[in-house]
Amino acid sequence: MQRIGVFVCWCGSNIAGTVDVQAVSDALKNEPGVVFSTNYQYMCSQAGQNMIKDAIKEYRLTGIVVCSCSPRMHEATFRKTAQAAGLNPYMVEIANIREQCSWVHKDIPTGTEKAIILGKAAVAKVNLNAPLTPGESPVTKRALVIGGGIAGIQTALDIADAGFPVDIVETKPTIGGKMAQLDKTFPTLDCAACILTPKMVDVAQNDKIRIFSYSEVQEVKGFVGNFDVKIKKKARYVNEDICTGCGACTEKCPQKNVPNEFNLGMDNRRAIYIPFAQAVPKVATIDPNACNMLKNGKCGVCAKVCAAGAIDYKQQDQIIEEKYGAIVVATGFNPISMEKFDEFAYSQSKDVITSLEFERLTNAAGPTAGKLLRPSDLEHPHTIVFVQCVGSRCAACAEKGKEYCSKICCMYTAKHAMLVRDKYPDTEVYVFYIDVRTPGKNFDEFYRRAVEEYGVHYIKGMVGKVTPEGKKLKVQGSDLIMDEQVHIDADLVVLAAAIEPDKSARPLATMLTASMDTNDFFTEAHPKLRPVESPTAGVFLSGACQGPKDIPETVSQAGAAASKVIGLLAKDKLTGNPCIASPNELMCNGCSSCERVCPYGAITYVDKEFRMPDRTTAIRRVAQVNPAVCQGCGACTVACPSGAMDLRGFASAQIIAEVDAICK
Amino acid sequence: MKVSYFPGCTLKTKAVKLDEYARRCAEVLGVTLEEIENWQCCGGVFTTSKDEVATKLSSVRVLKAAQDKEQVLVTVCSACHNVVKQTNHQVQTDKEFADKVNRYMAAEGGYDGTTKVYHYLELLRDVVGFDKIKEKVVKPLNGEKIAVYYGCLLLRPGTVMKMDDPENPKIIEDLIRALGGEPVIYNKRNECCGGYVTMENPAFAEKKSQSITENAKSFGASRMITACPLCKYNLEKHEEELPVVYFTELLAEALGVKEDADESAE
Amino acid sequence: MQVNEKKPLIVAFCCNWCSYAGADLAGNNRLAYPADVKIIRVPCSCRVNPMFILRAFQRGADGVIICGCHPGDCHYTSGNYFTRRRMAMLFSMLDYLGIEKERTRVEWVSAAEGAKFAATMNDFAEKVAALGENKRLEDLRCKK
Amino acid sequence: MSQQNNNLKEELIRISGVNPKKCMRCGKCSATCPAYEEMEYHPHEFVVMVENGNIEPLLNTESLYRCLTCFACVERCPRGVEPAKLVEAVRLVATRRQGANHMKADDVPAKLDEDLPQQAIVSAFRKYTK
Amino acid sequence: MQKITREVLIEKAASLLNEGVVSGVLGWKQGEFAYDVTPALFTTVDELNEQFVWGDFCGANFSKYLVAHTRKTQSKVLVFLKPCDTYSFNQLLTEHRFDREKVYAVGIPCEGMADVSKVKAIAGEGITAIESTEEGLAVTTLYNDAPVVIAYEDALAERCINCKSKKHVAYDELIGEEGDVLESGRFDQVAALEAMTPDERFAFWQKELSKCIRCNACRDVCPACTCEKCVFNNPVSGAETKAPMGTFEEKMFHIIRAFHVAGRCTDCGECSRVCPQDIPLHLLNRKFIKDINTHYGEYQAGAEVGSRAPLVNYTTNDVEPGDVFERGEENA
Repeated sequence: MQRIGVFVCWCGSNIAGTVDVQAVSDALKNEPGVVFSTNYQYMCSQAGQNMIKDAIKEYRLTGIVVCSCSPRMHEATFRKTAQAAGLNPYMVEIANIREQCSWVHKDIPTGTEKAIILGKAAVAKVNLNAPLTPGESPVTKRALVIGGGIAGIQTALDIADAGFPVDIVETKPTIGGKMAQLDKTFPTLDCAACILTPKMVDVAQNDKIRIFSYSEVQEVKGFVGNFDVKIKKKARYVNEDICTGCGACTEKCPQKNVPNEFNLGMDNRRAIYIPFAQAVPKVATIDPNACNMLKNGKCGVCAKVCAAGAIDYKQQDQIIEEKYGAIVVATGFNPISMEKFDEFAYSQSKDVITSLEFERLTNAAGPTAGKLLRPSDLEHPHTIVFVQCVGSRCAACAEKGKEYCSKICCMYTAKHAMLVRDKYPDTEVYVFYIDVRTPGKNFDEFYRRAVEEYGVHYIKGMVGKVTPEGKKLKVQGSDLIMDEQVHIDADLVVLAAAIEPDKSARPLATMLTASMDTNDFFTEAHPKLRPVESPTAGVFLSGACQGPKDIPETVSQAGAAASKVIGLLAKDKLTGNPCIASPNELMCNGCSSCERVCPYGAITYVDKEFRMPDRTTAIRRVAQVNPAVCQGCGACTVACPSGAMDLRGFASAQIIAEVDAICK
Repeated sequence: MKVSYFPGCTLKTKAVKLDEYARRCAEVLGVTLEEIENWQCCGGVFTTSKDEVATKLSSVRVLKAAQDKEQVLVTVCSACHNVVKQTNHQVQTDKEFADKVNRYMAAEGGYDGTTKVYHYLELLRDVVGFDKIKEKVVKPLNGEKIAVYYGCLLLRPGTVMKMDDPENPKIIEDLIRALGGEPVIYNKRNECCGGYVTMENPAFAEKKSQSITENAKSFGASRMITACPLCKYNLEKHEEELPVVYFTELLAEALGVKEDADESAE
Repeated sequence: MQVNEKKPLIVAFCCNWCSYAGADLAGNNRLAYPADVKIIRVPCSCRVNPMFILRAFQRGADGVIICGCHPGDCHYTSGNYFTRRRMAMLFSMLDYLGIEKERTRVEWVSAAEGAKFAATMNDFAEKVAALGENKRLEDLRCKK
Repeated sequence: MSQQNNNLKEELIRISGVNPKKCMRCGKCSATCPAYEEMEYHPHEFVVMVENGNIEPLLNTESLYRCLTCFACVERCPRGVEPAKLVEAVRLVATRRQGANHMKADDVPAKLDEDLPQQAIVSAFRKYTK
Repeated sequence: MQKITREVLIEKAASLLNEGVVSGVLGWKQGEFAYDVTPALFTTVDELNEQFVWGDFCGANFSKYLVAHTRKTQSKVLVFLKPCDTYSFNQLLTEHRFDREKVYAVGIPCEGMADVSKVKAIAGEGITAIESTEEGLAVTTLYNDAPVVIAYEDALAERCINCKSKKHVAYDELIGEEGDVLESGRFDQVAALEAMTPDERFAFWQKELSKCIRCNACRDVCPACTCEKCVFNNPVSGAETKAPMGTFEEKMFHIIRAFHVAGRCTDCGECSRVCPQDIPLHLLNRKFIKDINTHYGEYQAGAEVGSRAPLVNYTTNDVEPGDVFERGEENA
C-alpha cells in the first residue's frame, strides 16, 4: 500500500478564486492510500517545495499528488522536489486544477467538485505508480555521414570542428556531389567550384575526417549512440595510399569511349579515370565494365605508366566495420528520367537537354570548355527555350513525374537565362513557366533582373510539343496571358527536370528503420520543430534527401544536423525516457503486431525458452523493447492483442484507475 | 491460334485492302482471324461522357461475342480499336455504366468486361512475336526509310490503350526493323491528322496532315505507313511526294503475299 | 441537495503534445466549457485502448472523446493515424450495436487551438446532454 | 464575374467525370492542342469557364466542333484534368438540345469525295449530332 | 455430403505415419452423439481406423491446435485443412504462432458442413443416429421409427451457405480438386442490420447478447484467440470478468473480443458454430471485415502469409472516425 501525500495549491487566487482548496484537501484526505493532505498558497515556491519535502520525510510518503497548474508547467519542478527528498521522481502525479478547472469554470461549487474528482483520479493513479529509473547507454563518439555532396561535406566539417571524428561514405569515386557539376550559383552568381572545392580540400586535410569514397553502406545494426555499420569499399583497382593523382594513366589508357558520367555522357572518359581535376580523393579509379585488362586480361597499360606502382588489378571489395554514435543521411537528389516526357523530344534530339546538362555545357571544365554550343552540331544556339516544371507538380502521372514542386528550378532557370543573355546578347531566351516561385533572400530581385536587365522573355504557359525538324526544334506552347498558342523555332531546348531522391535512399531507409514519405524523401521527426532529425533516434537528415533544397538551405540544414549530432556525441551516456513500453514476456504471443505500429523500430523479437503451465518447456518468440530507442507513444500497447505490452508511467491499470475514479 | 476479329465498316468498303492484307498475313503467321458474326459499326469515335450508353452498345456486343467464343478480340483499324478498347475499359471501371449496359443487354446475356482487346499490331508483337515475323520475311524492305504514323487513336489515352509509351512509341518501328526497313523517328508521328473535321473544314485537315508529312520527309522518309483509313485519306490527299500505305500492306509485301491479296481484293 | 437532473459525465482522453496543451491554452485564455468534461492525459492518442472507452461507459460515463494531434502532426509521427483507424472501427461497431453515435467522438486539436478545444467540448457536452443518461452502455453492477 | 450556371456546371462535371478544380493553370492542354487556331475557346478556357459556371458562351461556340478528340490534352495534362472530356460533355449538352444538330444528313452529300472513308462520316455524325 | 471419403483420408494419414513423415495426425473423432465430433490427435494407424471420422459434422478448424501441439514435439504433425481452415493457418503463420516446419498440411475439399441446430429444428431432439445418404441426412431419433431425411441444403450451416472460398491458400499436399475464391453474400446480414434504426439494432443485440452465458467457448475455439494469456483472464488488464450480471458486461466482452481479432479474423465462423446459445457472433466479426473492406480496401486475413493487418497499418488520407457513420447511412 502506498503512503500518499496530497498538496493542493491555491496559486494565489488563480485556483483558490474558483475552487475551495480547503474542501479539496479535506476530501482527498479520505482517499485510499492518502496519509497526508494539505493546501498552500504557492506550492511551486521555495516554501511550498519545502513543505512537500518535509512531508515526504515526516510521513514516509511513497507517492505524492500535487493539485496545481498543468503538468506541462511544473511537473518537472515537483519531480525534482520529490527527488531532493529521496522519493523517486516518477512517484509524482499532478492534478491539473488550474488550466483545466479553475480557469474554465466559473462558480465555486462546480470548480470544487471537479477539482476533487481530478484529485481523486491522480490519487488513484499514484496508487499504481512504480518507481522508474531511466535507462542509460554509452555513446560512441564518432559520426557517420552518408553522402559526400555539399550537405555531407558541411555536416562532416562542422562535426569535426567540434572535435569528433567523422567518416563520410560516398558511392562515387570523389566527394563533391551535384554542386561540383554546377557552373554558377544563384542568386549571387559565384562559381560553384570556387566555393565548393576549398571545402572539399578542408575535408581531405581534416585529420578528424575519413573519406570512404567509391563505397556504400551495407548494413546498419544497433541504435542511437551505438550503431554498428558495415561499409563496403568497392575495389577501384588503384591503391589509394600510393596513387598521386598525376593522371598519367588516364591519358594513356587506350579505352577512350566510355561515357563520362561527370559530364552526363556528353563527352567520353577513359576506362581509368579521375572524375574531375579537383576530385577528392584525387586518385584514379578503374571502371571494371570498360577496362580490357579486367575484362579479358589484355592491356595493362596503366600499370606500365604508373610511376608510383599504384595499379592493382587484383584488388577486392573490402568490408569495413565501424561503430558510430550518430548517423547523418545526406544522400541527395537526381533529376528524374526524361524518357516518359517525349513530347519534348528529349530522346529524339541531342539539342533537347536537361538543366543539369546545361550546367555542364556552360562550365569551363565541361565538354565544350564553357562555350555554349549545342550538342548536335556544336553550333552556337541563337534561340533557347527553357521549359519549367517538367515532371514537377505532376499529379496525373505517378509513374512519370512527381507531385511536388522541385523548388530549385525557377531560380536556376533564371540563372541560366541570365547567364546566356549576359555572355551572348545575340541569343534570344524564352522561359515557359507555370508560376515563378522565388521565396528566398534576394531571389525575386534576381529573377526580375533576368527579365528587366537581361531581357529574358518569360511566357506564362507550358510547352505542349517540341518537334525536331531540320536544324530547328519547333516549340509549340501556350501564352496564357496573350491567350495564344506560340510557336518558336529554337536551337536548344532546356528542360527543368523534376528532382527526386537518390535511388540509394530507399534501401538505406530500410537499413536505418528511418521512415520515408511516398516520394522516398526521408521524414523528419517533426515537420516544424525537429526538421533535421529522423524519427529514428540517432539518425539525422541533411540536404535534399529530406526534400528539394537549394544550396543555402542545404548548408544551413547541414549545420543544424551537425549541431544535433554534436549535442548527442557530447554526452557520455544517454539517459532515456523511463516512460517506455515494456512487454510481459509471459503473456507475449510474438505476433509482431507491436513491431508493425512502432514508428521507431524499437521492437525486436527473440526466441526464449519458457516453462509452460503444464510444466513442460517451450521455445517462444517474444518481443523486446530497446529502451534507448522507444519514445513511449504507446501505439504498441493497443496493437497488442494479449495486453502483454504496457507503457511505464501510463500503464493500462493506471489509466483504468483514473477512468474509474472519474466515473465513480 | 484462333482469334475473334472485328474489321469495322471502312474495312469493308474504302479500306478493303487493309483488311485483306491483314487476313493474308495472319494466315502466313499461323493466326486465324474469325470474323464476328453480325457485327455493327463501332461509331468511329468514342464518346467519353459517362451518360452515353446506347452509342456504345455495338462495341459491347462485339466484346460479348468474343467472350462467348473465349477468344481475344482483334481489330486493325485504329478508330475501331480505340472505340472498342475504351468501351471495354469503361465497362471494367465504371460500375454504373456497366449496370446500364447490362440492362440493355439483358436479353443477350450480360457482359462483364473480361474480353481482351488486341490491336493487330499487339497481336504481332505479343502473340506472334517480331522475331518469328522476321523469320517469315521473304522480301525484306532492304533498309527502306519508313515513317510510321501512329496518329492519336492507337496510343491515347495511354492509361487505357496501353499499347506503348504514348509519347515515344516503338511498336511499329520494331515491326519495320523486323521487316528489314529502317524506321524514321520524327516527333509528329503522334500528332492528329485532322480526323473527321476534314468533312467540315478540309483546309484545316490539310494543314495538319501536311505538317506531319513535312516533318517525316525532313528526316528522309520514302514511305509513310498508318493503321487508320481516315488518317491515310487525310495524309495522302494533298501529298504528292510521300506515298502513304497501310502497315499491313508493308507486312504483306515483306511476307510475299501482297500480290495474292491485291487480286482477291479487286 | 438532491439534483433531479443528472449532469452528464464526459471523459476526454487528450494527447500530451497537442490536445492536452490545447486544453491548457483554453484555460490560459479563460475559455469556458462545462465542468462535466474530465480530461485524462495520455502520451499519444494511440495510447487509448478501446477498453478504456468501454470501461468509462460501463462505469457510467455519458460520452467519451479522444483528442489528438492533427493527422500528419503527431509527435510520434504516426500514432494518430492508428488512432484514426482504431476509433473509426470501434465507433462504427458501437453504432452497429445500436449505441448512440453522438456519445463518441474523435477530434484533432493542436496545441494552438485552445478555442477549438473549448468549442469542441461545449458542442460535445451539449450533444451528449441532449441524449440524456447513458442507459445502453452502463453496467448496473458497477454503479453506485 | 459573369453569370453562373451551377446546374449546368454540375451536370457537365457529372457526365464528363472531370474535376476542373484539379487544373493548375499551366496551359499545357492548349499548348498541345492541334486545333488551337481554329478555336474561339481553347481547352484551358473550357476548364476554367466550367469551373466558374460560365457555360453559355461555350454552348454556342464553334470550338465545340473543332476539337478532334485526339486526346493530346488528356495525355499531357500534368494534373489529370482531361480537358477533352469536358469539351465532349459541353458538346453533348449543346447537341442534345432540340434541333441543335450541328450537321444534317442533307449536308453530307456535298461534303463527300470518292476516297472519303465511311469512318469519317459516322464519326462526324456521332460528334456533331444527337 | 462430402465428396472425399473417410477412407481416402485415413489412407493418406496412415501412409504418412508409416513412412515416418509425421508422428501424429490432427483429425476428427466421434463424440458422444452422432453430431458431436471432436478434434483428436491420432498417433497410430489402428487409432485412425477405429476412431477417425469424416463427414458433415466435421466443422472443427484445427489451425489453432498447431500452436500448442508444435511446441510439444520435435516431429511433424499432419493436419487436415478445409479451405476456410487454411486462411486461419496462414494468419497464425503471419503472427509467428507455430513452426511451419513441424506441420504437414493436407488440404481437403469441403462441400459445406451441417448445422446441428438446423437438424434438430427439423428432426427434433433425441437424435440417436445420423447417416449421410444420397438424398440427404437421414436422422434417427428416440421419437421416430423411420429416419427423417433432411436435404443437405436445409441443414447447411450459415457460414457454409455464405462460403467465401473453396480455394486452399496453404497446404503441402492437396487431396481432390482445387476450388476458387467465391463471391458470397456473407455481408448481406450485416448490411441488413446497418439498414435498421439504432433502436432496432440495439434491441437485436440486446436480445442476442443477453443470451450469453460467458462460457468462453467462442474465445476458446477462435483461431485468432491464441493469446498466451487472455485479457479476460488477466487481473491487470482491467477487463477480467467472471459471470455476466449487468446489461453491458457481455457486450463489453464481445466488443473487445471482436476488436482484438479485427483485421486478423479470417471469418472461419467457428465462434458461431460452437456457441451453445446460438448467438450470431460472426455478425460482429463481419461488421469489422466489411468496414475494413469499405474504408481501407479489400483485405482477407490469411489470404497470404506476412500481409499487414489493416489495424496495424494506415494511409495518410484514411476516413475520419466521424465520417464512418455518415457513409454507413448513405449505404443504408
